[in-house]
Amino acid sequence: MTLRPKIKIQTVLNLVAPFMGLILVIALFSAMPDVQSRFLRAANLKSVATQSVIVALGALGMTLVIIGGGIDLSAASNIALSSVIAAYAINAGLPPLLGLVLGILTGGLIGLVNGTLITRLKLVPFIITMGMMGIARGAAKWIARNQKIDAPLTWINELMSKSPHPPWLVLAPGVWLMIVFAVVMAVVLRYTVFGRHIFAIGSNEAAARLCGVRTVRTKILFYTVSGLFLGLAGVMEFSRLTVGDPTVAVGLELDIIAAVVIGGGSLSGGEGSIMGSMIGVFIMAFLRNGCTMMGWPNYIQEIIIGVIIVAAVALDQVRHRRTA
Amino acid sequence: MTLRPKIKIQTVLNLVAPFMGLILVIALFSAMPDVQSRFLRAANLKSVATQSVIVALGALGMTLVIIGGGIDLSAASNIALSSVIAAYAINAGLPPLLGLVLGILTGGLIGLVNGTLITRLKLVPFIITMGMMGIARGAAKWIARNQKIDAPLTWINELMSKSPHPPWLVLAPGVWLMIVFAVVMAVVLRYTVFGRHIFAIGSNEAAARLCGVRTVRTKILFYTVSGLFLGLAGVMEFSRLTVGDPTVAVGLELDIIAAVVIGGGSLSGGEGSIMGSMIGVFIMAFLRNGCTMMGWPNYIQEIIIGVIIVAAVALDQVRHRRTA
Amino acid sequence: GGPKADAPVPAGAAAAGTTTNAAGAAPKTLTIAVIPKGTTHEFWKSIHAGAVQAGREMGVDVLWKGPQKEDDRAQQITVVEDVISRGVDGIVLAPLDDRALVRPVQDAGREKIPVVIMDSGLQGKDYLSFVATDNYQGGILAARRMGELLQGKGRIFRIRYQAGSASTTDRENGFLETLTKEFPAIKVLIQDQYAGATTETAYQLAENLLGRFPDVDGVFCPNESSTFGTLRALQEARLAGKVKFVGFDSSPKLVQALRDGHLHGIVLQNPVKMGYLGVLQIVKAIRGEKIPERIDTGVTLATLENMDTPEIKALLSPDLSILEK
Amino acid sequence: MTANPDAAPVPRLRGVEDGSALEMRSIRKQFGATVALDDVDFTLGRGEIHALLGENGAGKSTLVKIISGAVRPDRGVMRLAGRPFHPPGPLAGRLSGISMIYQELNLAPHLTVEENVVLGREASVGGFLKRRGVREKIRETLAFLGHSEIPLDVPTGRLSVGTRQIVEISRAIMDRSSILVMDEPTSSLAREDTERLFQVIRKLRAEGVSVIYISHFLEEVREVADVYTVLRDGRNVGAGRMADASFEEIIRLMVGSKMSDFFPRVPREQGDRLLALKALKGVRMGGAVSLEMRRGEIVGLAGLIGAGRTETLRTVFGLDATASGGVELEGRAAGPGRPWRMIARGFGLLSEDRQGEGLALSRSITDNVTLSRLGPYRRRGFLSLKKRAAAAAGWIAALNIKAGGPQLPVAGLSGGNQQKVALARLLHQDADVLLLDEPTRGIDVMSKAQIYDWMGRAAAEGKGLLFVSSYFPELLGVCDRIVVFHRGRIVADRPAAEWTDESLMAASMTGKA
Ligand SMILES: Nc1ncnc2c1ncn2[C@@H]1O[C@H](COP(=O)(O)OP(=O)(O)OP(=O)(O)O)[C@@H](O)[C@H]1O
Ligand SMILES: Nc1ncnc2c1ncn2[C@@H]1O[C@H](COP(=O)(O)OP(=O)(O)OP(=O)(O)O)[C@@H](O)[C@H]1O
Ligand SMILES: [Mg+2]
Ligand SMILES: [Mg+2]
Repeated sequence: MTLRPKIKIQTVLNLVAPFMGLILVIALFSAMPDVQSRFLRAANLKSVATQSVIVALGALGMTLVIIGGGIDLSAASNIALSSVIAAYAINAGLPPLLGLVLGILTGGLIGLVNGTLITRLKLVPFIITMGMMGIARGAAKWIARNQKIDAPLTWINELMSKSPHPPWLVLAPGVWLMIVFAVVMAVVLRYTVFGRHIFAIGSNEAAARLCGVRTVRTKILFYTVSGLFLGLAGVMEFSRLTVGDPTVAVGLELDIIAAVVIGGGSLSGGEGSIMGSMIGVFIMAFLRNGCTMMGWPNYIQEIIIGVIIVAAVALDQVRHRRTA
Repeated sequence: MTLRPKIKIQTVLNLVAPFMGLILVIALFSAMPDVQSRFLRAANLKSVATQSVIVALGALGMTLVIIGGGIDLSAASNIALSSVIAAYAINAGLPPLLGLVLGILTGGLIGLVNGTLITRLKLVPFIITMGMMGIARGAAKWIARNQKIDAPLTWINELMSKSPHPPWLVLAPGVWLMIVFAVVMAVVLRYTVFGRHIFAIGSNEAAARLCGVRTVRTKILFYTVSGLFLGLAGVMEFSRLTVGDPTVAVGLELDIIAAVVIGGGSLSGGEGSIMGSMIGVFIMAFLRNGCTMMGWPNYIQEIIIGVIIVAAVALDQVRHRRTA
Repeated sequence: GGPKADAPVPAGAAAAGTTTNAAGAAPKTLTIAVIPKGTTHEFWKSIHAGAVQAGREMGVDVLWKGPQKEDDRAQQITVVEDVISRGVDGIVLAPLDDRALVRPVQDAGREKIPVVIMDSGLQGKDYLSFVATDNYQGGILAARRMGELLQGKGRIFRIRYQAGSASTTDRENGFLETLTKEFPAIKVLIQDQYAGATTETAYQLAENLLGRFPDVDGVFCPNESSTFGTLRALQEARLAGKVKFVGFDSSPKLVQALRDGHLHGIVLQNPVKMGYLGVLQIVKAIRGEKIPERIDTGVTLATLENMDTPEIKALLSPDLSILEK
Repeated sequence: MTANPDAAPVPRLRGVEDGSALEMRSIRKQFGATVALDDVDFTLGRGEIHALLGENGAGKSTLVKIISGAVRPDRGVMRLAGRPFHPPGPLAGRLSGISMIYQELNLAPHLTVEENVVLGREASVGGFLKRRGVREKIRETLAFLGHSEIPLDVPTGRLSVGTRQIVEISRAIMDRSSILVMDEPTSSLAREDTERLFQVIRKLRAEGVSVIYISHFLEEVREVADVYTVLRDGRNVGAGRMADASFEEIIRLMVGSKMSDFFPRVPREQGDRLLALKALKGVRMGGAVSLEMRRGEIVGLAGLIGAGRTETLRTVFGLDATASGGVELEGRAAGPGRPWRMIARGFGLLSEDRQGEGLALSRSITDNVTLSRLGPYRRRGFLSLKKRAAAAAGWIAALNIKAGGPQLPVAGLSGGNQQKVALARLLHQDADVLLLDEPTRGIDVMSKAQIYDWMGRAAAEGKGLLFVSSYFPELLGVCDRIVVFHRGRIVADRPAAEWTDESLMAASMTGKA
């Protein structure tokens, strides 16, 4: 008798819970008299969506890596190097499409190297990718000769434009790419053997190996896929800035990791979801956007974001403990 | 017959192995014609020792945390906040000693909060300390009003002076502090119940708990001790800079973690040593020093350090696998 | 400082000592360390070019080495210490902090290594000469340009660079103080938001600010990265050209924006000259010549109208080809 | 209290006249929707050995975890030596004189044997460790258990499962507590070690220690226990004196029905030679092993702890590297290769270490059961989650796994039920050559019979089974042939009918057939 209504509330809670943090953040700023009227306007939402693309693409890959029990600290350097390579190629006169492909492949290559070293040298991903963080950043600066690379404007730079070319697109092509890839990766994680194997490896690698999962190959594969997404993120960064900047995105790896963890990814592996990570990305993006619109000083913003990260994960934990 | 000599070489290798990376780095630069004569001079060694103090103090605490299966991403922000607090106190006219104590206590307080949140909310240390990273950095900027704090010069600023006041000290007082605390912490880790329990918690927390180890208390304690060391590092940073700078040490947490891991600390807990971490600190310090003396561009330096991090850990891994 | 460090090394004495040494030993080329605040901004590339140029002309080696992390005070101290350890003949330093770098510079004095300061000031008198732009003056130029563009009224943003950066803070202050004094009818909507170190962070900041105040009339930015980030945000929001925009420092994209009318004024320093004069001064001092204590390298305003004059052109697109070899 | 006699006073029972050592009244514990214990009463007399019996998932481990303080009950009262007792955590339990061997291995792998044995009870002076005398005591205890060969300075992570269990037993008996709780302490011990353990337990009883003993080996229980309590579905369904009860009665109490044949025999014929190990030697193995197996044959591998059976299976399956020799499948060289390749060739392995490498504990039962064969649920590259869950539900029913549903994580299951999930995974994989390492570890009597039945049927289908067990009766009951390992080598190989419990024991210990 007394249990009935409780269970119903529980069900509703469970449905809403993953979005709770996001809803809270949006509600918070929508209630602020200063920005109320502008916060939820289409133009601002478009801005936030476009700003999220780079972190979101990174988070798609990072979700795989984290579910698989790994981590990638070289993510931000990878983005920088890929954007420099794309700019370099286009600046050297190659067709834009080739620049785009080269940028993505650069990212994939770094992922491949990460995965190969992690599996072959049997070193913890933290260290390998931390080393790679310096290597890729150094390489980016080297190739760009410590400068921004000024590539001529091409259609690539339209990918992140908030006023896209065929106006019926409404959102920037980059935003559409992000949505499409999020759906694709969500399906891959849930409905393919590759996806199930990533979960198994992250949960207990020894068990996965014993059950016939090709752990080495799967790990190399997911690091590579993650790298390709970072490469794409790099190209998007180039598209947005119109220059290849080797100093871009410093520290962004922590934002990407935070997004995945806020979205329920577990750093000990075996848990996480694309949906969750995307929510994490948008929580952070709306927070930044809202704080800036409010004109709050940056230090307040830093403090608030720190608090929200802890709170979001704590909330998620409480929910899990209840359902468990 | 054929085994004899092998075993002897093995024994020698095992004795030297922990120092291998360090020896390699020093040998490398001592062989460079450009800096050969100056690299191993007392003056340069003094420089390197002084430059290492801050990272070393941080690494002492981080070693405990990492052995205990945790991680502290807020380390660098903690250093910044502590240095700002010390500068603030001294600037406000408090006696320097009080400023020093306040700085250290600030660090300890952050550690205490980290430890309490991690054990009470049962959240992964990565997230709590990542949140704290933003919070402490924001607080530092807030307190310093987004500026550096120009405190009057006191004896505190002599702590990191390469020409120490009673000249018979030879090394800066900060260097002596570092040495003394390294010895103390090595003893604590090896010969006390507290140290033993840190290893047990990092190795298998559930087992430690079931065996009656007060896991919550021990964890809070080692996070606090680590925080105190970071506080001291912050005061040393203030001593070195002579100003309290809220933007100092950005990204230094990765250097500290890298030092511990290069020194054999395992991010999954249960492994690590003070000796190893100190070696890790000096490998990084000599690398930076050597690269700068050589006048190599920063990107080359970044790449080299990345490669060395991976190589040092790989070397250690190979050694472990052989002895295992 | 130590017992003897309080007495600054007299310029003549230091220089004379070094020269004697150099003369006494086999004829060895001098090595001058030039230490910028960072290595990746266009501004520092130009300083580098100027320094290399001077090095060529004077026949000295230039050791170019900045802190590994841009704008990190502690790392810059380390770099100064390390080049002292290496035993260079002179140091040209752009200090990241007017106070924190005092002690390393004193250390150099103790090792009889002369120091020239460039770009930003340093407390005390432990150096021979100070070669820099008057940053505050730069802010004044920008404010006057803004006032002129807006005809004395309107609503603007003052975007700041990074907390604790002295030269940009001077520019920001020069701008705001002049504006409030000379153009009281201009309302500054936002004056305390920091763009951060990279273009991307500046871009996001500007985008979010424009989201709230799409009808702003003018924007001021105090350095290249914040100017470029803001420019991208304005272009994206289709506000470039409509919003009056005054920035700082040059890069090819900013020159293009000036030409396109997206940017209405760039305050230019003369970094090539700064690097050149820095090295020139120190070599002169080592060779025993007397050098001035303060050299102002000047600020100039570039606009669409004057951008094709040879002087401005040289400042807008400095010749960096010397670095290629 | 060997380690530190002053730090933690243990309440001695001698003063309490005629009181029970421990009383539990109306204990209830619920995990989510699962009611693990429901209104359980339990009384432990002073100086008695009390067997706690029940099916997998009956609530035995939960009950003893409540005693030790590892789990807190939702409701109910406890009295220890007459005084109210509500331990807030395992430390309180240990300080009150309760020591416990948990069902799942409970060692810190990076710590040495010595460090693990004294963990949580380190002797100290002013915070500094006191080591003098401690090592001798540990050596004595190990020698007493017949394992003086275990080195004190080796990290326990490098020891085999059986050795680790000995270390845990040493830890528990070194405490000299007033109550000693053992949750399946012998699940990976050989007969010989079990005997020694019993001697120790009896000696402790003589000193007034009360022992709670959980085991699925009923003969063992009968041999050592004075009284018993049976749990079924979280309720106390009966208790009594061991001497007064028969097997049948106890089993009836446990499962609520009568038990049929314990070693069901499925008629089967032996076919062609299926598997041959050709002087196979792994990098960690003591010696080379040669062995043959036919289709339809169940070959038992007997031996003591560390005899090298586990390592042989792991080497065949490619989990450990091969030093020399090879494996032939139906006369053709088949490995060794990496596990995925061996699986493709029709091999399957069940690990003795279910938590370490048998199961992905944080994943669902479905994920675990289907992990090694996802093919059937894949259509055009995509998995049908519905079909997969249905298959898992089928296995839950077939092996009588007590679980809330196939979507729940394995971590929440009882030890025996986890073992069943691991077994279900192997059966679902449908391998030709099954390498079973202690497959019935922690599984209750009824389910064991069922698993033997499965094994028999697999053999009847023409598969071959290598069956490692430290429980000789099941080897004798199920196998066609039994080989005995001693120090890494096979020392005897005979049809099962020619072996007896005694001769197996003798061969295992002496290495002489
Ligand atoms: N992971 C390991 N690392 C190092 N040595 C091991 C490891 N596993 C087992 N050993 C050692 O190898 C020897 C053989 O152990 P193995 O596990 O094969 O024996 P077993 O017959 O299966 O007995 P049980 O598993 O019951 O202990 C033992 O001495 C054991 O200590
Ligand atoms: N941590 C937990 N979370 C959820 N359910 C649990 C947990 N621990 C135990 N259970 C449930 O409680 C019930 C009793 O489990 P318990 O481990 O006490 O059984 P057991 O009698 O020890 O069985 P076994 O003989 O298999 O070890 C089982 O249904 C189990 O699924
Ligand atoms: Mg159990
Ligand atoms: Mg075994």
